[in-house]
Amino acid sequence: MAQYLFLFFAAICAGGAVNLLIQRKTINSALSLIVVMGSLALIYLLLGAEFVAVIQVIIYAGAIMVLFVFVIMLLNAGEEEQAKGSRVAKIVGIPGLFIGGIIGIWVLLQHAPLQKTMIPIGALYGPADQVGMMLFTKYLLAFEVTSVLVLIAIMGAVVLARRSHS
Amino acid sequence: MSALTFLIVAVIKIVVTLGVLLTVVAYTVWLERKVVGRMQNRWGPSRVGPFGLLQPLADGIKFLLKEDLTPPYVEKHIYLLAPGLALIMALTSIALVPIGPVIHLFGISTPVQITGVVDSAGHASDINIGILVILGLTSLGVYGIALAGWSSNSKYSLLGSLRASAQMISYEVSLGLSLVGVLIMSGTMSLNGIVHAQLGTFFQGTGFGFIPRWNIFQGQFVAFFLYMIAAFAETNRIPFDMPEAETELVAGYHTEYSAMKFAMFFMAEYANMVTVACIASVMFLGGWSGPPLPFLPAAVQAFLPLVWFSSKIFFFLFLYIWIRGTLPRFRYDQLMSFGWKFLFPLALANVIVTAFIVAIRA
Amino acid sequence: MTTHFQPWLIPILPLVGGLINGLFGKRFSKAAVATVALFFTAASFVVACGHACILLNSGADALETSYGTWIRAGSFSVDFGIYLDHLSMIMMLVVTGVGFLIHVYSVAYMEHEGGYYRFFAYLNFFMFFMLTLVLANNYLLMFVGWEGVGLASYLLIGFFFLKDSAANAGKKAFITNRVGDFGFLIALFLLIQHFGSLRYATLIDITSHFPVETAAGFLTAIGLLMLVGACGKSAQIPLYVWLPDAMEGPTPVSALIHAATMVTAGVYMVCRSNFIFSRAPIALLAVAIIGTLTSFFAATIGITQTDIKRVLAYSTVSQLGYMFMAAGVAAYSAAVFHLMTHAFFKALLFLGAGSVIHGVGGEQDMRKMGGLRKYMPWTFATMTIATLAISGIPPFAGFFSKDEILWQAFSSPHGSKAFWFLGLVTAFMTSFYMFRLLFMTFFGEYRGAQPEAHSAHGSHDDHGHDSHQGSPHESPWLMLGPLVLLGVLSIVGGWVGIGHRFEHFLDPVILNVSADQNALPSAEAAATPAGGEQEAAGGYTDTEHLLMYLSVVVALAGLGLAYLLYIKSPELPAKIAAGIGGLYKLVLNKYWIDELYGAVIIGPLLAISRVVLWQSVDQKAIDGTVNESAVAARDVSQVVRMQQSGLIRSYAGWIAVFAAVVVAYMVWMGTR
Amino acid sequence: MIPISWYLLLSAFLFACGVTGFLTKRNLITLFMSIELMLNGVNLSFITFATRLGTLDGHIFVFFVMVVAAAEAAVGLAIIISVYRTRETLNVDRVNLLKL
Repeated sequence: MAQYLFLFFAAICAGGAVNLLIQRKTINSALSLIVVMGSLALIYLLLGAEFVAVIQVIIYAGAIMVLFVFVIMLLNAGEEEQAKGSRVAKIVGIPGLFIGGIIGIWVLLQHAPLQKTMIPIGALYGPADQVGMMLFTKYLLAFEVTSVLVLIAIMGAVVLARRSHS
Repeated sequence: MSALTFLIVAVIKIVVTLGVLLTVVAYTVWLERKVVGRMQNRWGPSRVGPFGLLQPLADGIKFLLKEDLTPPYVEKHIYLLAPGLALIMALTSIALVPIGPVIHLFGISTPVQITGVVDSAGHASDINIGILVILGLTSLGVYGIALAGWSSNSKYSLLGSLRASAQMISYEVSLGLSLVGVLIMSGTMSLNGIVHAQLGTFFQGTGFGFIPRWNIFQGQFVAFFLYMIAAFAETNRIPFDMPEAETELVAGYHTEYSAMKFAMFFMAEYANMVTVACIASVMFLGGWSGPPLPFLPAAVQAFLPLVWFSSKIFFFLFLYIWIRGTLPRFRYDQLMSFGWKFLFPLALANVIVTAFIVAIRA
Repeated sequence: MTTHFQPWLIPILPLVGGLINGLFGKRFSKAAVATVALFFTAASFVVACGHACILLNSGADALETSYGTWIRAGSFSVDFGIYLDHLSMIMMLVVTGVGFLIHVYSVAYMEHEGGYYRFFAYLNFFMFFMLTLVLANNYLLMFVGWEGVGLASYLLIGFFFLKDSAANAGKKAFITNRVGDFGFLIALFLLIQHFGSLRYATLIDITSHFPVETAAGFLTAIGLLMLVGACGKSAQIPLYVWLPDAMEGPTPVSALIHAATMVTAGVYMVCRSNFIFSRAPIALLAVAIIGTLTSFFAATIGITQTDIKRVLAYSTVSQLGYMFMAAGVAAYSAAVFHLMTHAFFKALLFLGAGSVIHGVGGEQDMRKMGGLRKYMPWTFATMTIATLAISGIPPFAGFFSKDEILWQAFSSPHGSKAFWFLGLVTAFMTSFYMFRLLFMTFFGEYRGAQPEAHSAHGSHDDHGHDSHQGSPHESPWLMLGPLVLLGVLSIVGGWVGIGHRFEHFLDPVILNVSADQNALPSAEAAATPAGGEQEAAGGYTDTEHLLMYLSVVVALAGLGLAYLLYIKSPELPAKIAAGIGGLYKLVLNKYWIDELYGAVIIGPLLAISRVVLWQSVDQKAIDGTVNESAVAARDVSQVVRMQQSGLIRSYAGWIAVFAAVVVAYMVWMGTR
Repeated sequence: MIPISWYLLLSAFLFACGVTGFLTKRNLITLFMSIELMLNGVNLSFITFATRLGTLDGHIFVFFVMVVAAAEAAVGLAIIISVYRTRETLNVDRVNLLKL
């Protein structure tokens, strides 16, 4: 059961990722990315990380991607004009990608412990309260720093996006 | 219970709830037209059936039968996708709302809540991050509108959806923050748990024993008003209906839509209203709980929760309509500055204060 | 310590005034600026008097308080501390008192100058630093004040900084002082090295266990180095050259800083360090010699000068020489006594001169004055008093202190007839050139420029008296007031010294060393028994009487000679000058000392800096390195920058490739 | 029961897709989305290992990654907007003034 669920969502996920690459229209890429994120959230649920799953939906799908879509709409970024890809990319990139992928798969599949360790379904590893507890005790400093970072980001965004009235 | 019965029960619950929800949606439209009509010294719908009670039906038929035209130069797929997205997101949220306590029918006991189950001890339990899930769904609801506006390739729609997405993103923040207070007080994110946290009454034994321990009475009234305002903005209702400001942008994001697709947006909007009403009543007014009425017979007692719940929903819907009949529309910049400079700080303050109080109590 | 004992107020008050004026003075009216400056100075004076009383009533030798640690390094630590004993008390009273009077004077004197607030801010800062110097309880804090007054004097000398001569004079003073300060600093380092502390009290009791150094030891070294510092600050040979030029500053500044207070810092320092000097006879001798020579030497120059302020400057140098002589013969209290009286009458002289300059509209050349007696009677009267005082004619202040010094030089165990004789000659010359000044300025008839030809106007001491051109005039009362007060002081100021009373006044400071046997007895300690047996005779021995009369006679002789040359037959001086042409030229040009220094020290220094430091080291070595490295960097980047295509994706490609390489490596390492 | 390597494969795949997208696409926004894709791939492996090790640190990391991604998106998109204003294009190959 769980395998099938996983494979199902993983397929959606991978499909979305690939679609992101092949789509020419930015908006479609964005939508497929949303799909990827949604299915990832479900995979997180399979992994028992419910909190992260929901956060994934709220922040990634709900906020970041909305921002993307918003900008796409704002700039009306339609077709991406197709230029001939640089030769280097074709010569080095594609084979490199293949080799890398093969190596990766090979390693992951050959690595016995990875194969053996199974992850049960249903057990909740990431209840919100525990995550919050850690966030505010062990990782408090990082948390605060991040909040400062966000503040700076907000200000930076405002400054950058504001039309410069001389 | 066996997986099969579980499945059956779930399906039944889904069907019933959805049916009820859609009916409520339909009749909310009727109610709105009626009430606003009265407020404006008109009769409102009165031709079709007694008091125009059949009006929604007629509307539905009309929508179905009208020509469903797709303008040229639209982004076809997205244009088709958008309304469905909007409606689905709107309807899904209801699945998490605890409508009533555990009921026992034909030897099967289950809470009146689609995502609710009964644990071994016979208590109702549900997703323990339900409220977050709802927030996630509402945040996804933006796409419907945004894509609709963009895909229909018309300046009015685009403007409408731009406004809509900006507005919804902005007010989502305050919305979420206004709920944090409640979450802190009840210490759980499961809607069911929140409702249970609000059972019982204050001043046991005194003359005021009837006052229920609703969060709104526990100092969350600020949060309550914040939530209501933000929710109005989320649902693009007056006075926040920029996205479909008919006086400026013909009909905003759904200008290019017609027939059933338009109906879907329409339903989505009202479904959202209902969802908001549900969440408001669950978070602040104790959901299906209410002041005890011991003098009633047991048979009636069994139905009290549903009565309470539905009456609260009705109250909120009426509030929606009432305000629509009362308030003018914001200007866009006013809307933004209000959201960011007033609601947001206030929500933050509320969170902080609540946290302090709870911390001190503990 | 009672709560009334708040000595820190004394220096801080002027600082506050200075800060207020310095920061906001630009917006104030002149009246406001003056008020602020005067108020804080007066306040400081009052507080000082109060603390003097506290000290005298307490009967303690010294009151010391610390306001927290300033520097701590290992065992060595320095406090913000105040050390109030009779010595610092006198200094503090002189500084605040005379300072206050001069402030009052300046209010009128500087009225027509630009940068009014600047002037008073500087003056107040000077007061602050001077008081820090005087009241410090350790050498380092004293050094702070020491440098501070140096700075203040630099700023005030160069007050008319638009005038090259003023700016240069300021620089000269500053740099010359650096030489002295260098010596002083090394002395401080030696102190730290040998005693591990700079606190007076500590040093006093540590040194009390040291025997007197008959041969040169480190105490001697310290003493000599301190002497170098003192020479710089107090304009002694060979570092006196800056003082005459310092007259470029406004006259009140010359009065306050370059006559009454700052230049006496050196004397103060020597007296303060008596516990060292009294164990280093060689250093002491050096002090005496330098002092005597300076006083004699400066006096000779003073005779020939015609610029009124320069005459006074040289007489200052000479009087300082006196004080050093006194200190050098271990007659510290005599030195301080003379310091005090000198502060009175020299300040008076400068202020008088200022008043004169003010009166004749900026003229400083005495040959262009004369006959001012009728125009400015008050100035004349006060100047006369001062002149009598400085010439050492009884019963004026100078007589007592000077006579004291001469007597000590004659009788003290460290003294010698030579000192006494040179001192006497100096006294003669002093009275001569002082009366010369007096006669040239106030007697005869006015030789100044006429109204229409006011050429020299404002050339020296930038003085805008455009209000009243023409005939000389008396100065306003705001200026005369201080003159009169100082006049009174320079009459009575010396009477405290009748019958060796003053010597013993400083005993607490001096005796605490001479008390222990292994130190040299200070002059007073030696003199006391001598005076003791003769108390009946007014505390003076016969020899002393003899010397006393002698000095008076000498002074009168100087007066007479001046009268002869400048009243009776004014043509004589030119004749004499012609007669002894070479010598006269030599003296007139101040022995060409400045030129000598210029040739021997400054010239080579400049040459070295230009050729070696600037042209070879700086331009070739340093700039060369920088430029070359820059060039190298450019050449390298010429090649490397080809990589920078501006295409993000190519960069990303490189990153990806190398990341892939790293991953592949790690995988490889991991799988084998 | 799902072998952990499946998750890791998926995450690797997502990451690879992100890289490829970044290298091949020309539209600034798409590049940006590719980066997000990479981040998601990383997140997945974080969560996987967190679950496998039974600790929550992985979740925390994901949390931070998300926050940073949000900040990055805000600033990045603002930059994109201003780039578009000045250069009238979103093609990265046209935005190549910063060279030589």
